[in-house]
Amino acid sequence: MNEMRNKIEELFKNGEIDAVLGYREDPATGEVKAAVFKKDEALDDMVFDGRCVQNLVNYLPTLVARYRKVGIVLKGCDGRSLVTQLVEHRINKNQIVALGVGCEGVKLDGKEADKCDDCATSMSPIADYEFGEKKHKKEPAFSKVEEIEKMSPAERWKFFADYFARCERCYACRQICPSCYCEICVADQQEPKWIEPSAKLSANTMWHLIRAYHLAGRCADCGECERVCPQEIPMRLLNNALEKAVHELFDVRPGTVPDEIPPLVVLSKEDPDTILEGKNE
Amino acid sequence: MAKVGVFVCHCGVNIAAKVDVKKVVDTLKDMPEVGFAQEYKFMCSSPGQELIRKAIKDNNINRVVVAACSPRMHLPTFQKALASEGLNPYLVSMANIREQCSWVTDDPAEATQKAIDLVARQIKRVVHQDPLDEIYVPMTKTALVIGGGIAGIQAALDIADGNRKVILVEKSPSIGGRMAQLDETFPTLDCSQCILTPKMVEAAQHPNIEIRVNSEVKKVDGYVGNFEVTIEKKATYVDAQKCIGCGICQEKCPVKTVPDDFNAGLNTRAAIAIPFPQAVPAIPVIEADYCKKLIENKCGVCAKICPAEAVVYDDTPKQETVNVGAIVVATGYREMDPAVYTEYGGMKYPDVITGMQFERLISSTGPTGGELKRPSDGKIPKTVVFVQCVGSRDESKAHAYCSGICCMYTAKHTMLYKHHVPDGQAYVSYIDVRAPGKTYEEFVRRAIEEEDVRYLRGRVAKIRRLQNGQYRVYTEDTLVGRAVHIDADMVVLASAVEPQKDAVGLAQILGIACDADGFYTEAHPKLKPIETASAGVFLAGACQGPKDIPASVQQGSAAASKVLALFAKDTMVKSPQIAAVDPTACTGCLTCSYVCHYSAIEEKEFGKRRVAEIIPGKCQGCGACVATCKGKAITLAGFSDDEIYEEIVSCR
Amino acid sequence: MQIEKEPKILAILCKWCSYAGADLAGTSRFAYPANVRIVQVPCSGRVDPIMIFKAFVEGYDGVMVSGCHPGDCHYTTGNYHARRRIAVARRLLEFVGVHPDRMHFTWISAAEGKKFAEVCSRFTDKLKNLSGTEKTLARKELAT
Amino acid sequence: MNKWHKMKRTDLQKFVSRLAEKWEVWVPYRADGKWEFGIYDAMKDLDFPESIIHVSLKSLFFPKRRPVAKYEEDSKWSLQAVVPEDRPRIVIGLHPCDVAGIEYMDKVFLKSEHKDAMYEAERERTMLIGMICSEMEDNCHCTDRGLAPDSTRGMDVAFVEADDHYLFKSMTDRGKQVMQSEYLKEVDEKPEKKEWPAGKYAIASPEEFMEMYDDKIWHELSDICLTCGICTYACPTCVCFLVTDEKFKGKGERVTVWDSCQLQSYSRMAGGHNTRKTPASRVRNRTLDKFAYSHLRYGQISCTGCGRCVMVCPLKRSFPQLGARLSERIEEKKKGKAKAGTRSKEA
Repeated sequence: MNEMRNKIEELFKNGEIDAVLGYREDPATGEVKAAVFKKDEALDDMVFDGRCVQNLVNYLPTLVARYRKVGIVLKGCDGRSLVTQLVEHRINKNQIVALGVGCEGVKLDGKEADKCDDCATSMSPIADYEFGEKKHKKEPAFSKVEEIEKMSPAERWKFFADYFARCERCYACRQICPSCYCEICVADQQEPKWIEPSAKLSANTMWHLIRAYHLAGRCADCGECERVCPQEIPMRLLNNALEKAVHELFDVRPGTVPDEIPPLVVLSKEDPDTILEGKNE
Repeated sequence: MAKVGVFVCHCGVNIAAKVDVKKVVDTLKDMPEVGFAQEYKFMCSSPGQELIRKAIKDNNINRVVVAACSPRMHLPTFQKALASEGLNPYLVSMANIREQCSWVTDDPAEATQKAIDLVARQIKRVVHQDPLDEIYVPMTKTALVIGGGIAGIQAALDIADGNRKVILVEKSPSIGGRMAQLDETFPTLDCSQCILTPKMVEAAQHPNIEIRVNSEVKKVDGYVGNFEVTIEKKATYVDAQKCIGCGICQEKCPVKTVPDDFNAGLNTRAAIAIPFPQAVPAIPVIEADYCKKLIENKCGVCAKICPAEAVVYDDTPKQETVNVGAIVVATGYREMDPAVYTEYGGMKYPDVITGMQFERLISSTGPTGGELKRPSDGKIPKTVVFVQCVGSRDESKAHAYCSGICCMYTAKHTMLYKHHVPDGQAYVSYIDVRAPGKTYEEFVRRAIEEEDVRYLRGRVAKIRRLQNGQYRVYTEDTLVGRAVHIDADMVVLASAVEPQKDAVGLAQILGIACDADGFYTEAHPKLKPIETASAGVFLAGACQGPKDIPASVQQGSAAASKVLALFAKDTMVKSPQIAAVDPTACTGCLTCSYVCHYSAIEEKEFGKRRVAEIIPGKCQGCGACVATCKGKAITLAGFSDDEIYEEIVSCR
Repeated sequence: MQIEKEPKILAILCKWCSYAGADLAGTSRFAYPANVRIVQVPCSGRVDPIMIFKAFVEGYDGVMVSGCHPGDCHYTTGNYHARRRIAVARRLLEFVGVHPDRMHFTWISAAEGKKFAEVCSRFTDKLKNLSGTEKTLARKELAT
Repeated sequence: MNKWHKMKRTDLQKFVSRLAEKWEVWVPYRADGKWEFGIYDAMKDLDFPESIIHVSLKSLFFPKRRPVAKYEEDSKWSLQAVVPEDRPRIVIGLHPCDVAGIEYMDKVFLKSEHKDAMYEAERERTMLIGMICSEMEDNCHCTDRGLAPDSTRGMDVAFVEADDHYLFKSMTDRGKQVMQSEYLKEVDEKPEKKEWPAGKYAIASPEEFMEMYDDKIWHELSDICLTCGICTYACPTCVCFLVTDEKFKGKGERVTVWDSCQLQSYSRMAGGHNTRKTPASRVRNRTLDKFAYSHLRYGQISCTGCGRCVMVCPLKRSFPQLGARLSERIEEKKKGKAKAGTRSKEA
């Protein structure tokens, strides 16, 4: 941590950054929140530990519009998220300094977050500076996805329909996701109405299918959608199912390879036609 | 408000035998969108079309659904009918109740129900169809030909003769290409230079052709009819305007160590040199890596001696942008370096040479003045083995494909050899002899029968150098099933035809595709062998795949005819069914550009944002970008989300 | 809601190959079940999986997509992009409970009229085998 | 003189079952650990949550999806208005802040120029049996908004939990209908009067809020907001809706669906222009709507202090905090301390 603070101070001093996006512990409440640190501001209450759950990448597009150059503290998952954003031209790499921190896993409700189980990179795959330990990447197990896959189609539908029916369509999942940045979300479009605006099972199903599909090959599994869902819909399951799919079908783990063209837009003539077949066929 | 006219065709009995046409009309005339509905025996007939025109006039319908055969058959017919009555032709939709219904459904009740469903869906769809106007793209009637080999020269001459301007860009100091290096050509054995040189000169003197040698294409913007091409001329250190081509500089230059590419590296030449005597233009070029003046600022002899003061040591590369309407790519091929064949000596044996080296060695303009001498000791080789398929048809070492020309040029080589060394013996090691061209097979037979060339079927396993300076070629004769070896004075490897080294780079600049081997991909292997995926970019010669001279010339002429056909119009008419980006909805992620096969998607500024823009001239209307755009900022006219959505949800 | 005895199929076909193949099935009089509804798209690369999702939600029993064979795409690469998208969309649909037999993705050329008719018949048979099982995803009425 | 009535705790279920014979009765239920309102089921145990539930009760009068007309795709596009439900209904267990929200909705839907007939019908058929709060929860700040946890305003019947029993009292004539019950006995006992503490979110006056329209603080405030719509859905006084048509197999409905000014799509016009494209402008709209615009329109601010927005916020930030932070800024400005620029520490 001190190593990182010193480096940030040095970057400020050399004029290499104008602001740093990191985590701050509120001295009054002890809460850890995302924060922007500017030049000449004390870095004493900047922290990095298991409480730093939030993915900061979502704030970057706003910040790079405000500052010339922004440093960002990145966990492994957030780093993957950043990689996906860079390849989609959302942020200009020249405007950011990536500060990768070896992540030991974050805690949600007192226990290690589920997303850390299958974490592909403990260190950001893109980092101008690295701090802390870089651990071996884990091979994905997708155990929760496999549990669902063991069910019958009808059981699976019952499982998800119960959740989908609960959705309020508040779009917190969309708002927090760095990869959900459409100017006009398809869910907000009236003509044609692919996704009806009312919160009912059919429309909610469309929403969750589209949300998951649009993230296929792009979702870096930061888990923010599921964390913020007021209805506790297990959105990571859907994301992970597609993460598993692109891993199995195309040998891609989104966000782990900088500058890699996303698997769903890259031209690949070599895929076998068997990928079009059902798993149970 | 849309008011749809519905016309249901009997198609004689083709539809009416299965589908209760009257019931279809009766059921659908009450749909709220329908303003008029009618049945008729043959909608595609003149009276049938007249019904549509009449309904447009009398019943004020502004959309039309024709329920008949496949739109692939008669959609243009009905589009014309609409247009003739002043209605936009894209406001008609066809329900395919023949191919998709009456012809494939056994039960009449089912067929009728299906027909009702199909027509109803098209009624729902047609309401969402927008009037579209055909796109007119202006045409710049100048062509760019990349590559000054025989294919490029032919294309340039044909276009120029068609009274259009041509810019012919050649990477090397002279046009002529591979053909200029050849001695004689199969199957007629006429002298290559004798037939090529006049064409080179004709190209150089043609008022419509502008030749730019020492130049390369660096960037291509725009689209068919309106390309903007950036051409870079390399630094040659000789002012072509002043040079009189006397060659005295070449003579006096003290550096004589530059490998002579024209002679396939068999000898060396001066650091300032005209590439070969018949070069067009005959202007020397300084090889900067060898020139003493340019390396260490010494010497300077050429500048001192030049009577025209044409040598300029401070020359730099220069870029220029030209506007052209069409591009012919004729960048040719290169001969593979057989160094990977270590079993053949890996090109370390001086007398194991490639086909092109043999060609130069035997040529009267070559390093030996046309006398066939071994590179090692200058002896006349009495036994020569020609090894075919070196690098071709050999997936494990090099290429899976057949290089196409080697069988023929090897036969030619054996004949030329026998003409030079009548008492010599030529052997050919071959896998199959492929001679399918006109009089090609006869040519090969002539080599075997008249010149007594021994053809041995089998692949050479190994070549070893012997103490006596000979080479032992281990091969087999599979026709008699026996391993054989031949002690030869010289071995000629028919090395494979390969794409140019920078072929992929140029493909990216042009937005065309390469196959796995690096040859340029034609738009369709059978029906569009000249066109590429990029409209207005055509292929000629061996850059598209191994080709001999006749085929290259044919393709050059074919490309020219494509260009001339394009240039016959002042503007181009394009289908309006293309994609367009709504910049207010575009996020500028540009992932759409990854899936566009036609490089039709570019960045543009929109307010403070970067957004994607589709170039109408380039877009072919496939819709791959539309399916990629998550925010649905791209619409494909004619196949919009609106239209497809209605077809999906309007199931009954 | 259950898979129907006469299952309704949506077939999204590319204009150049598969739609022409379906036409050829017609001109060759290869009969196939009357439950197939064809939507024409210019290229299988135009197929946005949202169309497939919507089709299931709107109550189709089965959805089929077909384009030109790999290498034969009229637009050269559209079907390669389609293949990846649809493969992923299929995994997603299966994951939320759509029976794998309710989807069929294939390539049919303009010459394969017989194949088109056979694919339709076989797909219908597969769906008939599922009849009576829950038609997952399908909405029942307006308010669901 | 109208007096409080006592009911044994064990009689509550019987009392409600009796009501359910004549009325459609809505009570809170626990499902999957979460409370929501549903039609009374005698087979399920009746219980009341310790605090307000996170779902706003506005949906009982103004549901998230509400068909207002139905049509068929026949030759005439046959269109019919939806006939509102008129079966008498009782909702049991509303808190004073819920009722305050309903009173605010009345102003919007009933007292403005265009009456909402559907809403009116729902209001007319419904008797409100409200539950007075015994204590204030963490997020409660009704006392900051001029309400009290023990206010009975707007209720037809009020009740409160006492030691081992309930106390009921009718507040309106309509409420008297349910007081004739064998389970209710008139007593002299009254609910304990309490002093209620101030909440955590005192705010400045509406006029002062209006002054802040052009302040730079909105960027700071929007930095801590996702601009998702969940707080507006939870808010008892957020009543924005959009009208849309939905169709399926030849039948269609015109429905009103809750909308949220926090969503970017909310203020997008035909043609693409969006008047509130930035998160800051949307956060400003919501904040000022709650604390100032509502006052301009109806003479009262539209925050009831229920604290639901705090409960549902995905980032565990709180909307009232915005109000409080803004008020702080107003104070700073007043004291001349305010400097140019923002004090953005929180991203």
